[in-house]
Amino acid sequence: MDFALDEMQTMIKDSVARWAEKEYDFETRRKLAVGNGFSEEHWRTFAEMGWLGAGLSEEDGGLGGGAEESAILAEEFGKVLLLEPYLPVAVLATQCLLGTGHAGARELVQAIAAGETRVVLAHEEVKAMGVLSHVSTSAGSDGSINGVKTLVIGAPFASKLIVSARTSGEARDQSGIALYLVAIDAPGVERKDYRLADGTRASEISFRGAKGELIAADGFAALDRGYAHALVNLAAEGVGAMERAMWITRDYIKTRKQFGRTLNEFQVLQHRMADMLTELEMTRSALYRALGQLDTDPAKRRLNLAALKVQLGKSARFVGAQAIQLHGGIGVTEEYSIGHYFKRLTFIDSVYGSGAQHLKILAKAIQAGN
Amino acid sequence: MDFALDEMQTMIKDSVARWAEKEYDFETRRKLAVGNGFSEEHWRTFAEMGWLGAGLSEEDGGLGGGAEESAILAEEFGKVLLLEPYLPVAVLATQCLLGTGHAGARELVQAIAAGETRVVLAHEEVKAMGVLSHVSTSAGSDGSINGVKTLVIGAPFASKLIVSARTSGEARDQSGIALYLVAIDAPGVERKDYRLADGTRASEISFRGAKGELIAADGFAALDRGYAHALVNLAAEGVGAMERAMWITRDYIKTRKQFGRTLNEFQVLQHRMADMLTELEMTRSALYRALGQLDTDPAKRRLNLAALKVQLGKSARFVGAQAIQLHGGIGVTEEYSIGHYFKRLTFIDSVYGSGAQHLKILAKAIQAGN
Amino acid sequence: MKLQIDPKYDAFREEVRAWLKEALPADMAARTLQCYHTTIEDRRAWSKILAAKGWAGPAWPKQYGGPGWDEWQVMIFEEECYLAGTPMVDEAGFKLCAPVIWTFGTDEQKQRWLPPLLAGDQYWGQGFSEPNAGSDLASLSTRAVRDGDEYVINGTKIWTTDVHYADLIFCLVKTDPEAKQRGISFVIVDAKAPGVTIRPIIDIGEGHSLNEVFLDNVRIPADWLIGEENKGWGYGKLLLDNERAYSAEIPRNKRTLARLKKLAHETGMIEDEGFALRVAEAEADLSALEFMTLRAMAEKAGGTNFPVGSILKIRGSELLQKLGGLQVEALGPYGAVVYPHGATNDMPPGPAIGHGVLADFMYRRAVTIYGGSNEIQRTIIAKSYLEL
Amino acid sequence: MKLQIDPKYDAFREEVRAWLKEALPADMAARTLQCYHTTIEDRRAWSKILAAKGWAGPAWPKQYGGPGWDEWQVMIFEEECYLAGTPMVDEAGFKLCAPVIWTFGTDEQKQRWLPPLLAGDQYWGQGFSEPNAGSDLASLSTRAVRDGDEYVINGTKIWTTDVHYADLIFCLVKTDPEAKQRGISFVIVDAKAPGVTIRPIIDIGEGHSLNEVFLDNVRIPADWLIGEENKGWGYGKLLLDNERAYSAEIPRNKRTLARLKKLAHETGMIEDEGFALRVAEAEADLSALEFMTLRAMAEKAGGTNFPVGSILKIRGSELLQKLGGLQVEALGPYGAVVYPHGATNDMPPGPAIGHGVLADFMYRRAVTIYGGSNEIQRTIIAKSYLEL
Repeated sequence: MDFALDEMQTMIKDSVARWAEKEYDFETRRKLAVGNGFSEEHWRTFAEMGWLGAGLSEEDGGLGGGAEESAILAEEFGKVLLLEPYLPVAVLATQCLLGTGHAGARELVQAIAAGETRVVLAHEEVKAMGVLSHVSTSAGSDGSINGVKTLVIGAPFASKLIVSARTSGEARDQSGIALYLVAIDAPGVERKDYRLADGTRASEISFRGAKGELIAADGFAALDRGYAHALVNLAAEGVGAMERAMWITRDYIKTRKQFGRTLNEFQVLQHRMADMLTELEMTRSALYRALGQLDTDPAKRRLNLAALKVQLGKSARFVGAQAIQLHGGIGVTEEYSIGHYFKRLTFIDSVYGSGAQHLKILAKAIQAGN
Repeated sequence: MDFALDEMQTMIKDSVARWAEKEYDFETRRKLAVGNGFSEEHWRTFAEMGWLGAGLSEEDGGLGGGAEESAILAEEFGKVLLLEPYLPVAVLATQCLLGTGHAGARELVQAIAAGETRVVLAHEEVKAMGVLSHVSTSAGSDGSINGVKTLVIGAPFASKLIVSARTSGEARDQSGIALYLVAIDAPGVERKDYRLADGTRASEISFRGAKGELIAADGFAALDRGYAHALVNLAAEGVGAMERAMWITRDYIKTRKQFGRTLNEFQVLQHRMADMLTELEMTRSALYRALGQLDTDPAKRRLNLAALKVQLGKSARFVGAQAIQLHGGIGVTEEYSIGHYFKRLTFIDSVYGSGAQHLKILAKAIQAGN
Repeated sequence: MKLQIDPKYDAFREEVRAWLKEALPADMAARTLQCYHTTIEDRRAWSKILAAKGWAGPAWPKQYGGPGWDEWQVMIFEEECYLAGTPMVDEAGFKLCAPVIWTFGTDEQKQRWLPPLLAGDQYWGQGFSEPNAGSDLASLSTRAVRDGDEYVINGTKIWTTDVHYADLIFCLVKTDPEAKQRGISFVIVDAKAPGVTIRPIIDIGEGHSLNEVFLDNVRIPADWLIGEENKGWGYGKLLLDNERAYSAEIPRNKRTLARLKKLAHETGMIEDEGFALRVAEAEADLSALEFMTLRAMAEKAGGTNFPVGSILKIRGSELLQKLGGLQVEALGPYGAVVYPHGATNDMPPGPAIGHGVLADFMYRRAVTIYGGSNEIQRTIIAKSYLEL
Repeated sequence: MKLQIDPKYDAFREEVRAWLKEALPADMAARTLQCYHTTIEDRRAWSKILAAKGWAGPAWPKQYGGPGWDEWQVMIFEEECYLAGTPMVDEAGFKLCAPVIWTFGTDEQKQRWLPPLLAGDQYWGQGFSEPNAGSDLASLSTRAVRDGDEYVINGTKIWTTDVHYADLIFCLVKTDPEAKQRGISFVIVDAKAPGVTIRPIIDIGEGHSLNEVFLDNVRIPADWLIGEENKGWGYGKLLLDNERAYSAEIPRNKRTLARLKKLAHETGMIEDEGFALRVAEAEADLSALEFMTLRAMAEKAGGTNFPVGSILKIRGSELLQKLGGLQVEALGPYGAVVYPHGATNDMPPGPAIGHGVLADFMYRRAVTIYGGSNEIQRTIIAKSYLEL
């Protein structure tokens, strides 16, 4: 085993870090967050630098990397709380598309990697409760889609949607889920955009007889692949955000005085920070584990990812909350950075199936004898 | 409201404390614990002092007190980790007997209070998992009992058993549970005695066609009453044990040196002890609440008691574990007192339905709209 | 021992509840129960309703216009108000400043300030914390210097809740910079006076209740100092001690738990056993805390060093944060959605009852920090009672 | 990056597993899996079996009789041993003392001690801790004074595991009482020498593995001091650093989790969803910790100040305690029953697989204390890496 970055990985990491330092300081980001939450210029840079294809083979229009390269990128993005939908577009939708094996998918992936188009996956439904196979949106035999998708992150900036819709079976069956490519402005597609706590944008989207192009008749495996990649990248983002939040907090308590001493002299706060580092490193370990086994069989992968999400959620909540606590009052203000890390970290626990929901997946497996 | 002890209560508390200090120091108790776990002499004292009837009206052979007086006594007993089965005999069995309303019950209760006989309740079964109404032991129409009861605390020192046995219905129905009085040496009663971690003694008892005297045809309410009183007294014991463990630990860390300082100078240990006190007082509060509402309707009482047991279990485990941790190595030795507090406190979480099982009772009520 | 609340209070609770049902406008209650920060309009309107009923100062002595309730009645009143969804009133003025005025103020001061406060005509803000003091109030640096019939005040106050609505601000200031705690005085400042600048602090819930207040050569009449010069620390402390039984914010916790349950039933999350177990744990916590509050009320006069205020503060604030997190979780995919403060239409999708949940969850990160952080409370417990 | 263990190790794992299946007596495995302290008989018998196979010193260099495995093989071997239920071997001798001897000892010392250790003919005990030192090893007070060709040793060692079975004890002693850490030397003591008194310490699980050792004018030959005088602290530390990747006790945690699951299925407790969720949480913890151990192994040569040993120690020990508690809980009404050590018949009722659970649960309260308490580990993390 080898946990050191190779040359290409180091290059990716350094280039993102350099860009972020120059273009994505806290104030710039904050303006963007209360603005429209997206910069076309940033996205162009992502495309030009090859970052949108960091996790793709060269024939798919990428840099020839894989999940590890993408995760390295995501970790750096996590450090600056990136607002643009790298993860929804360049990971979730992209990997889902590749998972369909559809003839036109590769072309679309190449276009995404080149920054020419943005596609997001419209799959989440209100009643899903973390069950990936939950689809009550239906598709008729004529391919017309009816139903409501929620929390479609990045949709306000997308031109196309991948929509999961049921062609047969019960709401939580794994079979009978078809995937369609639907233009964002197609007739019968109604979008309600909103802002999320971490400054990113999402939409609730109603489909009323909307028509799309069928790209997978039985799409669960593709969804599963998309979410598997999304989860490891989310964890990488989380690791980046936790690490930065930890160091910001460390630096703060080394200067802030109370009762005539700097806060770092208080043993309780020293230990609290030791626990923050510990939580961060537990997640990093779980992340490496899941990354290394991303190509194992789906059942095993699901358990690995569940364990990762459980750890990620727990760590993110703890690190986020303690980062604020150790800052005191200033941590609760919108104008200071640390609260924004808290927001992102809280959201990280809840998205793509919460930590609690993933814990249930593990528990059920144990009950079944795993 | 008034949380101060009245004259009689103060008298009970002081007299038990005086007795314990004189007769129940740690070494004496330790010898008793590895001996037979019971002293007839102590029991005689309990009877003479009226303690076995502390929670009983005068007509029931008691001191004219109630649940509060019994709890005050239990708290003091908890401080010295009493081995003798005060709680199983003078509370659980006694209150269950009173709950039957059976003609002979009062007489028996008087005999118990006078120290003339000891009765324990044989109700727990392996598959009960904290469900009070679980009874798979059966009673035939001729009153012959078949089944196995487990963890019958105090049975090795009892002359009579109250046995719950099902006359109709399914294993967890509340109706169809009859109560019988069975002599400990009756034919068909086979006892296997053992020692528990806290030095107390219990038995697993098999009934093979044993015959008993029917004292309640529908005995669930009596069981419920017995366990309600047992739980508050258990909590009182726990409060006593936690309080003593806390002060022992406090005194220890004020003298023990490490790295040139006494342990109490370390902020982390100061805060740990603050948390120990907090947990203790949370349980004391929950105890007072449950005590004050012991005579409310059974459904409401059950929720109060469930909340109490949840808090008690959590507190007991935390205080016990931290008391050892703050002692370091010596805390893990049999010859030092603190480990024995840990044992008792661990057992307190598990007995009469564990904290986790009681939490489930609360959760189900919330799901049902409470 | 008497471990039950006297049943005579049941009738009082019924009376309060019935009155609230009638007097509290439904739209006002709905807004409060969404749990955004209370708007000034709701606050003003509700204050007037309370004043008209004579219940504006529930804990005030009768002679100053209070209803003459005992502390159990005050507690019941507050609990019912919270559950019904009454807007927050001017807590700083009613609970903190007024008692200082009636206990230590002159008759003239009482006359000047108590009636308009009670009538809902004047609003108060509190200025204790400072940017470099945090939980360490003894190191205040705002100065008040006597100059003839006036004091001249210079300094900065921070975390001053709702001071942007305030007519008057009561502050702790240094009058003797050499002494530490003993050099502090309790003064009233006109919020509109020259030299007072208020800078809003937007919290991470995107709400505005906190402010920074800059005092630049602000002049107050000398008799706007309450009680004796240099004794303000003791006044503040005494009153905070009186309040210690309420540190767990039981009424707010109860309301939050009630809404959590409602929400979780509405979204179906309550059917998740793991989730229900965590709600149950919070409920068990609350029930113990509630009784600890009753113990603290009953033992108030006892004068022990038992640190019940610190325990209540720690556990009450932690519980509030836990309940907030559970609410966010109960919202499922709507948990991270930003519902703008004060907006009434064109809201993002999601159950209306949950619109203020996220903002509140964010804002309440402060509860384990303010009023002496939970770390400081633990030190108090360890030092004062455990003598460590 | 290469985030998978090389598949070539799969074959090795199979080989080990197949051998264990054949070589490990079933009754011995059953006793171990009950998780009482290992008996000396099982320990001796198993040591001989290992020695005959040439696998007694898995991590030993080939030149000293080791099998020549790399560290991944060592880890796999240990994991399989734990899962199969092999008795504990002489860990102090094999893992701690032997490396000091082969790294710093003379050829004569190596000849004297390594072969009999490897052959299972001599047992070792470890004497680091002292009654007044606890986690603060720098303040040792056991003295060794040179007297001609000998050292004379006086002092008390405590928490010396299994020293009542030992032929030899290796100790850290003060040779220069003025210097602090630098005045410490690493010496070997004959456990049967005059002046050595061993007092058993019974742990709260009622087991006997710990002892107190009194050294009263005990004489050792001068060449029973390993390496240089006054350098023993560095030797000890170096070896503990080498071991840091294993601080989470993954093999033991894995075995414990496996038994927990088996037990919970046997008693039916696993059907309780709340219980299953807690087991799942422990499993998630373990899987992260396992990978952190792999990171630590791979990064061993890196020489950073990243405190992975402390993190692994903290979380591994907490996990072991958590799993112990869950096992007790899984036993239901049998969780508090005392099953005497070493008894074989007339046991109290309850599943046989759970007989050692309570004793182990009790004894393992020590894991968050020994080897530098978890509090000390947190301070190390804070100071060394976070520079607080």
